Amino acid sequence: MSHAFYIYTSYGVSGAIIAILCLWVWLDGRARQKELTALEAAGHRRRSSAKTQAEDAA
Amino acid sequence: MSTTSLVISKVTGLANPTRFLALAARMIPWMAVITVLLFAAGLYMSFASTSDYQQGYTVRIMYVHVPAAWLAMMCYSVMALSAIGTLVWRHPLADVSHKSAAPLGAAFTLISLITGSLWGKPMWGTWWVWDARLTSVFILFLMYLGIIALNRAMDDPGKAARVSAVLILVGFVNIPIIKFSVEWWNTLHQPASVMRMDGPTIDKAFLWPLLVMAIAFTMLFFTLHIAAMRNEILRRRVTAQRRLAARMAGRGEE
Amino acid sequence: MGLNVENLAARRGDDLLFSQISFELKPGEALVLTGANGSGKSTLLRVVAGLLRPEAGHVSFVGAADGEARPAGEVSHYLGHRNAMKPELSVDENLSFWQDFLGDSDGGKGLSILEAAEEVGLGGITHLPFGYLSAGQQRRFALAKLLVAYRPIWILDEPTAALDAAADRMFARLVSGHLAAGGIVLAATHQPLGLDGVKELRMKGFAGTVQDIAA
Amino acid sequence: MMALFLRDLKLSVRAGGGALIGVLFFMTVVAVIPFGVGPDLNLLSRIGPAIVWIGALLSALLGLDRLFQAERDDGSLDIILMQDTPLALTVFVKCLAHWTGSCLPLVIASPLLSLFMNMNEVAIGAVMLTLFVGSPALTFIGAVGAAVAVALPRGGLLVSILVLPFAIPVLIFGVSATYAAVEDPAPFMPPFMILSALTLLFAALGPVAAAAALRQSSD
Repeated sequence: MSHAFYIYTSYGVSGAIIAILCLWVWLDGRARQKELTALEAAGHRRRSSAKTQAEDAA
Repeated sequence: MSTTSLVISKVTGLANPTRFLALAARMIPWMAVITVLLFAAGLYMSFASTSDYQQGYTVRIMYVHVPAAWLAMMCYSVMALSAIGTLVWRHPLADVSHKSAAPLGAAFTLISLITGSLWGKPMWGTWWVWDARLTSVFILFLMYLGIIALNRAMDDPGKAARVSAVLILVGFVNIPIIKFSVEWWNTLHQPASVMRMDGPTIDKAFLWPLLVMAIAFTMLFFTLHIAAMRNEILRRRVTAQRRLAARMAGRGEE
Repeated sequence: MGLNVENLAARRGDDLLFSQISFELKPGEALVLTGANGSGKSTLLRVVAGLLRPEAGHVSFVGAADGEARPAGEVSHYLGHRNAMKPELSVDENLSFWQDFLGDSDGGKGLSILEAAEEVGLGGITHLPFGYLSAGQQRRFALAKLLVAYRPIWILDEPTAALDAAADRMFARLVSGHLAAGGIVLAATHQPLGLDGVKELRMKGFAGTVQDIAA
Repeated sequence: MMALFLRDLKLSVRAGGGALIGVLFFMTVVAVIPFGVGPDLNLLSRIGPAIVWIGALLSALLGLDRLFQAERDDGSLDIILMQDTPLALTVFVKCLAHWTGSCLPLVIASPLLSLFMNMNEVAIGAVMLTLFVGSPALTFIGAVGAAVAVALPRGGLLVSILVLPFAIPVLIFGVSATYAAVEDPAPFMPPFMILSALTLLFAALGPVAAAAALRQSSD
């Protein structure tokens, strides 16, 4: 096999691994960010609904 | 009452990570841009460079292989420093740091192993030999995977961080072995030619692209590391919020 | 029509826990098993569910639709001491798995996961991993599992363990709702369930050794 | 049934799942061999296929004991046993999920380890192919062992002891098919077909036997 094959494969594999790594970090960050905003939204909703319950009781 | 004080102590504990998150949000775009520019320059230089009379064009594999191998070791050193931070100062950011560095280290080690194989095949006629340098790097790879598995196996992040910090520090003996294996044992792998006491022996034509690529890889590592740390902090916040939500749900009933 | 239990006997080791137990439950009826620890309540429930082979007698269920007798276990929900939920998965994932896996029996339809969670009073937290919840919350979601797939018979072993007073009332409401819809409930407990008009079977425990039944 | 498959797959990838541990164990087992026999490349390439196969066999057994034990511990097994869907079918789906979650990563990792064993390209392909075809048989055999040992408190080791003798034929034909692909006179197809037949046989037999054992074990 020609040397070009080894060179391009090694660059290709390295590029692929780095791309997967970047993609993973990026997607992971986005998913966590989304979970956190969803949780915060749910938290607000619950707090307000708890308040209305308290008002009903009073 | 007790829950309020718990919340307050949690908030003070997170104060540092909060500052870190703000800093990370500002730094990551800049670092990403610098990394991309460095990679563009490095790749251009490495493909424009002349070939080695002995190794032919395959010397170009060096421009990814050597920086990746260098990062594999540097990442472990960063993890070892963070492990000291975990055990001595119990700093929450140190836990996050070594946990999020492990997958990055594993990836860079994998790159250096694969490119090394692809370089070894045309040069030595075999994909792999069990000599001291290659074996010790492979053990480094297994250690990274072991640390990842250990972190995943434990529920409590604080405890997981302390246990894996001990493991990281024990495993640090491997780093000098990797570094000096080519000098201590007679191996197929060529000795270091850049990082030497008496100055680099490598030709200037190869040195410049290699240096630029090394800096590019290092920047890439730090960018990814900071982003991964931010993800880890967010993950812990999600967990904390979820536990809080579970507690609140029970109280809402009464 | 209904659940038919005839001359049931079961043993643990060589000891006969009970024998000659017969009862019949029509749609809308409930039977509560009471008795001391070790009197064979759980064993009787497991025999009815088809998880243990009886020493003698048999259990059958005749459905409204086809009028054919079939093993009661296939048309039952069984809630044992453990909740049958995975702590690693979220409540939502757990419930939707059981919904898909169990499917509905003839003659009814399960609630959606959201509705079931609202029924047990924990509507907002189905996205949480099951392992994060307190024991009482976990038990409530185990009860929600009974709602997501329809089964005419509920077999409940100490259903109110780990539940507080409010959850006890919620449980009583669920059971009476199930009975009103023509379901059958068979429950073992050592505390009052707060249900009106249910039959009670007092288990005494130790009914002799295996030789007695052979003789 | 799809729900069961997806749930088991999810559980094997989630935190604490066995997928990563199995691959790590595989790599470690194969990596210690050169330290034992010495770094002689010719010797390594000769014993390589056998080493990779044995490593895969041991790692495939690693997570098997939890196959039914985890279901039993949280009470899910009772509910699964009560359903009118054939239990053998449920076991079959669980086996498939376990294979996808734990054995498929081993098959994917095997070329990397074969390189470490200095095997040539044909041998690497043959090892990967035989592992792909043969490893389901290991899971199906293991399911029987896991079902028998489900009620035992420390069944983990016992499962391996029970299962290993039955896995020997799979090992024999897997390794011999790999060698046949590399060495010229021996034909590749006969041992490979026997290996495929073994997998099909155990795919039919294993779930039925495991279902019978599970029925007996409930108390």
